[in-house]
Amino acid sequence: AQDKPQLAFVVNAASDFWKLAEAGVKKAQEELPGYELQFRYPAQGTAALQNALMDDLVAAGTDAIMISSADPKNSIDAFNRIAAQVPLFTTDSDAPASKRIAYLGSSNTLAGVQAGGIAVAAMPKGGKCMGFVGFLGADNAVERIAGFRKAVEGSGIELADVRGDDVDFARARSNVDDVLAANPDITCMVGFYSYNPPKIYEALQAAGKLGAITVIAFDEDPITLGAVREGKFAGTVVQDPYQWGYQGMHLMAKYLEGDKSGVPADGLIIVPTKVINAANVDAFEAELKQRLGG
Amino acid sequence: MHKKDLGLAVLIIIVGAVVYLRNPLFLSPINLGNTANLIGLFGLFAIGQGFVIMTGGIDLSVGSMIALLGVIFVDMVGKFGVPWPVAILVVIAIGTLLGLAHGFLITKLKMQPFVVTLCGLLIYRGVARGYTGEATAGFPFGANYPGLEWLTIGRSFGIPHSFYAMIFIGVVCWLLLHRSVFGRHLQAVGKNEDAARYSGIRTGFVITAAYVICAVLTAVAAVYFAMFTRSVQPSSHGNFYELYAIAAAVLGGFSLRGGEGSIIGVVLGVVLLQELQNLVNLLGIPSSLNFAVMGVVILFGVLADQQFNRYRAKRKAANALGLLTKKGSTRREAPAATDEIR
Amino acid sequence: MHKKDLGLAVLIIIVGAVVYLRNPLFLSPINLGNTANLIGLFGLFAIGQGFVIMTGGIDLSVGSMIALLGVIFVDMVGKFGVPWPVAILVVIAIGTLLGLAHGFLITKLKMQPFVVTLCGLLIYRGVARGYTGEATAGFPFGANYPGLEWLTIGRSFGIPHSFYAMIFIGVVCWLLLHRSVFGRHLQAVGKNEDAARYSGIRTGFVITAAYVICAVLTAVAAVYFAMFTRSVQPSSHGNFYELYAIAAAVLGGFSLRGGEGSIIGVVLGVVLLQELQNLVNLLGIPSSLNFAVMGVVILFGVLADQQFNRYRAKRKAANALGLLTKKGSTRREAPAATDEIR
Amino acid sequence: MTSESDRKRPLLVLESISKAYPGVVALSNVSMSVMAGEVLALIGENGAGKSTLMKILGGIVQPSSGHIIVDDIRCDQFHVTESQSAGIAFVHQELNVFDNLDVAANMFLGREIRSGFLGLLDDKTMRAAAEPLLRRVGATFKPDTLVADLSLAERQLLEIAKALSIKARVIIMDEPTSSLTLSETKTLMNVIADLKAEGIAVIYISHRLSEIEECADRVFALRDGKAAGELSKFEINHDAMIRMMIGRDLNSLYAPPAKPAGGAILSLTAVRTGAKPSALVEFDIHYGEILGVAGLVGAGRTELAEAIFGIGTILEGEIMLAGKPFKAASPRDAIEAGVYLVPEDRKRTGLLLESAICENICLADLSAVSRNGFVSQNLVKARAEDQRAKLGIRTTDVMRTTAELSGGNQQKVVLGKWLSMRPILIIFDEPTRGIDVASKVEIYRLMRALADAGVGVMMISSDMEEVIGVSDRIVVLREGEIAGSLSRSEFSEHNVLKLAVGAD
Ligand SMILES: Nc1ncnc2c1ncn2[C@@H]1O[C@H](COP(=O)(O)OP(=O)(O)OP(=O)(O)O)[C@@H](O)[C@H]1O
Ligand SMILES: Nc1ncnc2c1ncn2[C@@H]1O[C@H](COP(=O)(O)OP(=O)(O)OP(=O)(O)O)[C@@H](O)[C@H]1O
Ligand SMILES: [Mg+2]
Ligand SMILES: [Mg+2]
Repeated sequence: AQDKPQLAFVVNAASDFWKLAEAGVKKAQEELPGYELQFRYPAQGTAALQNALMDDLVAAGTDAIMISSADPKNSIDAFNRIAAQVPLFTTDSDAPASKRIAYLGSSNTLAGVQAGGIAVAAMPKGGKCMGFVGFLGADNAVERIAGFRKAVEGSGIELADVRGDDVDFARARSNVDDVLAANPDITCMVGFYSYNPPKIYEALQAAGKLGAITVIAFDEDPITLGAVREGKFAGTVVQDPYQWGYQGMHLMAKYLEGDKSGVPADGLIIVPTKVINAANVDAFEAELKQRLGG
Repeated sequence: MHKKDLGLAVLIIIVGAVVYLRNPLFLSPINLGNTANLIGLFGLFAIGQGFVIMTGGIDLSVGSMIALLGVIFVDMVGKFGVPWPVAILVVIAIGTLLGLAHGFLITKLKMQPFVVTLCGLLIYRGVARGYTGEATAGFPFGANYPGLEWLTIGRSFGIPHSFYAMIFIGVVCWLLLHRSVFGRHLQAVGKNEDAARYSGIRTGFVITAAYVICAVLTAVAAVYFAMFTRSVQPSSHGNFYELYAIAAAVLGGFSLRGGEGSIIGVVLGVVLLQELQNLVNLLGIPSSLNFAVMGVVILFGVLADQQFNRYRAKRKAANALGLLTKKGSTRREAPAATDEIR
Repeated sequence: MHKKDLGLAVLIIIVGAVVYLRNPLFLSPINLGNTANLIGLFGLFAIGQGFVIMTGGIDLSVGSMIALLGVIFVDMVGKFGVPWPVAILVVIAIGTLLGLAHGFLITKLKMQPFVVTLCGLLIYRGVARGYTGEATAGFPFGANYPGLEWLTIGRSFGIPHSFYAMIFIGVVCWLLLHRSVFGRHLQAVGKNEDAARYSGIRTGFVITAAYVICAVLTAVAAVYFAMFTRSVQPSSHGNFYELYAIAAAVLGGFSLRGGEGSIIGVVLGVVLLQELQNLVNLLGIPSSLNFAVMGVVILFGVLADQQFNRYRAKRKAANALGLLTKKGSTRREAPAATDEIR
Repeated sequence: MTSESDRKRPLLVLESISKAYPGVVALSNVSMSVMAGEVLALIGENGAGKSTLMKILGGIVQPSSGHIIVDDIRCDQFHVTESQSAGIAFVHQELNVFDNLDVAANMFLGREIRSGFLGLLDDKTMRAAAEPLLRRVGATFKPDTLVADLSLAERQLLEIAKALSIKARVIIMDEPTSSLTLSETKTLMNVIADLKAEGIAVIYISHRLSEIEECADRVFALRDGKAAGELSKFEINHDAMIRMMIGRDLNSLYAPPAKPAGGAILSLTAVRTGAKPSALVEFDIHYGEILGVAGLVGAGRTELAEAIFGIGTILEGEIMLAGKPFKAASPRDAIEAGVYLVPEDRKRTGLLLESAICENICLADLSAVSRNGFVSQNLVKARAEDQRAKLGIRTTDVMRTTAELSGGNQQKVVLGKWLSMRPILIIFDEPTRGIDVASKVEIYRLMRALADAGVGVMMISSDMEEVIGVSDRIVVLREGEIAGSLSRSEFSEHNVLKLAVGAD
């Protein structure tokens, strides 16, 4: 099994979000029979474990790696160490200062701006928002929050605070409960990680406040999409991880074959994020189903 | 109520009063209801952990078991359409089997509880992650299970049913641990297993039963948790919960050496931990300081309680001396009689 | 080398052989170097944990301490330009203070080690997260500290310096624990604190010293970890490491009741855990099964080792009887006398 | 043998029992029978196998070969449950009580009384049932006392009361009086007589031969794990028993001092201890004498000894050691000053049971067996071998775990720890608890040699024979106070008891 070139896609943590990327990788595998494609979750979502995982992959003979790092800014040396041995690409979050070949993914800041756009459209009279996120310090959270803040500036909308939950669903839910109990003046909520909007949905449902509070979501959890369809959520901003997996694998394969045309000069391949609202949610969901099923 | 429990109750009330003064919404029915729900959820498996700690053992697999059983439950009900009462029975049956396995490895094959349940921690979560392929197990959007929802996340008189469940199970467990023959045997086994065996107690059975009780209560908690979060992410669901349960038990007066502790104590321990969680959100303390606040309050709370008890013992000894000698010229202070050796 | 250690070494070799047969790259210099580095990093603080467990205590604060001291170290060197040798000394000094605080609370204020270090776990990480505001502490881009890097992540003869550091500290700790007067006192305190005190051992001092040793080694490990990851994310850096350390110690023959264990054992425990981690990646086992594989190997490894020892004790008793009675008509088998009670 | 034993069939028969531990054969081919209503005394040196034989009868230890016959029925398996249903009750040598439970709960453990619809514990009834049993053995504590608050002797009484609470046909008492004083022992003798009258058999193990002379109907001796003979009621006397146990005669138990006592080595003036603040204590120990300390259970002897040794506090008063003021804040201080304590509870405070014998012997003086801070295993072993030879500790190897030793040999390890050092004053708290006659003689000789060499010797003992035989002077404690002091010419059981009880 060692004779085919091996390509690996390493993600930052286990989550449904990556199921789509995995589907993309699977699709690419069908089209790249001469390669062995791997999709790897680290045991835990820490940069240290990811970097150790990459070391092991290189030791085990992997020929090219695409990584979604939990902490790209500070993994530059590890990236350079890997990049010295095999071609390395980043996805999801970038480390432009490293010797990675290219970044393939979306811009979290832009996604945050799009989310802010949803808020401004939904609350013309302004409002007071509370954000919910897994890791407050993670790059994607920081960028999304900054983007959101930038977009709502001057619109009378304020993001009062963001509560972290360390990806503990029970805490994610009770954070929303507590905010509902402690801050009656909140008129809007933003769920920055994929599981946050469903928790917001459930908490609002339990409190009987569905629809009374404007909710802006990220990602494509089924509950989120359902709520958007029902009009209970103002909208959600989705990335396109399927393309990251699919395009990423083709990119790496081509690169190994010597075709470097896929890599732009600035090294950035941006797959745009989309705003999903009641108007386009059905089409989007159909596409999702088809990708995951196939 | 033991004196130890009383100290903890006082601590809970003091912390509550401070929070209330800073944000009166602390005592609002909504907030109390939410907190009661969490107390119910965590209380369920913390009580179970208490039984295991009573034997001088430990169950580190609790959090992983909640993840595994949660995944199984959600998939059975949400994906395969198994009627929910059947699904609950299946989950409890699996819990029983896991508890039996723990007990068997510990009592028959003489493995250390720490090792056995550490392997459980690793294996159960691993199986859950492998089974779902890292995907989140959730109910389809809009799916409705009125009976199940009434039972798990419903409320009566504003109080969540999870809290009722915990109270009911707490009372049963209190009778079991403090008033039944089995409970007495459990306490004896925890203090001195050899001596208990010499007294004709079936120590193997008693220890195994403790692990089964723990696993069954954990299974029940797993159902409640799954319904609370409505989706189970196998890699993070229930992470660290074993530490929670152990902390609640230890705060509540259980000794990790076995043989000591009370059900009321562990429930109060859970109440304190949840109060501290709640406080952070209510007072708008940055989430990053969540744990620091918890740690500081626990540290000083336990310390104050202990120092107060020592002081009281000292006073008592001094009084005894004063009364008896009628001289009042004690050169050195009488030492505390009830000092625990670490 | 004790017999217990031997069993573990055999397990490590068997697992290694199986992995090698399936993927010969397991023994490639690169892979061995990487694994040796991780063994060095984890070994450092696992050895420290061993000292604490020897007293019958536990230190749950290790992982959080690695995060806090890591943040402090990186900030001092990367942000405030403190010369790195000074920064290392400061970090070690802080470690010493924290260890002293643990020891003080446990021996003088008679708090349970579990409670004290649980609060440490909560507080240290909380402080680290609060101090950085959840941001990751890292070195500026392109910053270079040749001396520090040579010391921490450099290699000589293909072997990472972290591994040398662990070996060096391991040897010192081995002498300390197994050959010095202090080590004997430590073991005595762990076995029976009262009897140790009645023999004139300063139990308070000995226990405090164990917590200080643990904290200092953890501080050293924190520096190595910070340099390995080159950045410290306060909310996740070092998470669960205390469990790692405790597991390594328990696998290596330490008893959580105190008084038992060897340095060689805990190092072998670390080697096994890292080998299992490495195996999952090398054999391309889905990472989701990572933990499950680890759990299963540990479970069966420990089980096999134990059953083998029991069998040997049985044989020995039977032999003793056979030799002396010269009748050979033993109707029943002699049970194993060395069975550990749980 | 006699026509009587033909008429009565034995309740219990042990048939060629052997027991091997890894490396040790504790019993080989021992056969023994027990009749209803007899008091069978089991004697033997430390490590002879008495407790092991009884543990087999109690179902706690499984024999390597041999079997047990109950009422003519041979039992293939004999575990605790079988033993209990055969009507065997057991007072263990190493006490097995539960600190975390109260007295009544301990007594009825495994046979709890239940009541009510749910079958819950009926603590009230159990406590009521415990009360008369406690009175019967002469205990003064209440059934609802937590066992953690009981002294060693009180725990021993509890164990006996517990055995009585079982409707037993055979009661095994493994050294039940090892920490009891004369008055409790007397009570126990009466209890045994009652049991006998009820037709209950008692297997009685003791190293106090006078007790055996008083109560036994038959004596069965073990030596080195083998049966060493029997004595019938009329043959029982000290010398015969000693001969059977050790295979030779033993002369002169007690040696007189070499020279008359000198000045005070330790003197307590107006001392009050934290444990008994109301009591004022004053006494001296002189050079060259053995000071015996007598008193009833709970008189505060142990507490006084511990206060001198730096455990617990001295509230006021002055202690002089060899002419200099002496104050120990911890045992370490005391040990550095040359004051040693052989504690009464070896399991709790005397030994590291899980450690090797040599570790225990060297524990208090590791610097003497180390070079540059590193312990030399050779020196450790040499020192332990030395003590083993001096004290006759019965073991194949000083590297063996201390827990594997018989009770008496464990006690010798504790003695060895202190005797290997340089004492100025040694306090022996029940030094011969569980020690066989031959070794007792050895220990008395050692104490005498210490005293003659100018070491202060204080001996707390509940064994009246020992107190009177060994001491050169006796002080008696009553409720923490010195009730009086007796010189050699005034020694008598009567005088000691009179002071201890406070009766005129
Ligand atoms: N668990 C064990 N492992 C190994 N050897 C043991 C064990 N228990 C007892 N022995 C050995 O068996 C022998 C008999 O011990 P036992 O306790 O029966 O003596 P005993 O006659 O009761 O002595 P004592 O009068 O001192 O109580 C001793 O040599 C002892 O060392
Ligand atoms: N841990 C304890 N807690 C409470 N009371 C205790 C404790 N230990 C002993 N006592 C009590 O203190 C008193 C004195 O006990 P001490 O052991 O000094 O007596 P003693 O004269 O040595 O008698 P003994 O023969 O029992 O050793 C007793 O009444 C005993 O019940
Ligand atoms: Mg014995
Ligand atoms: Mg005493």
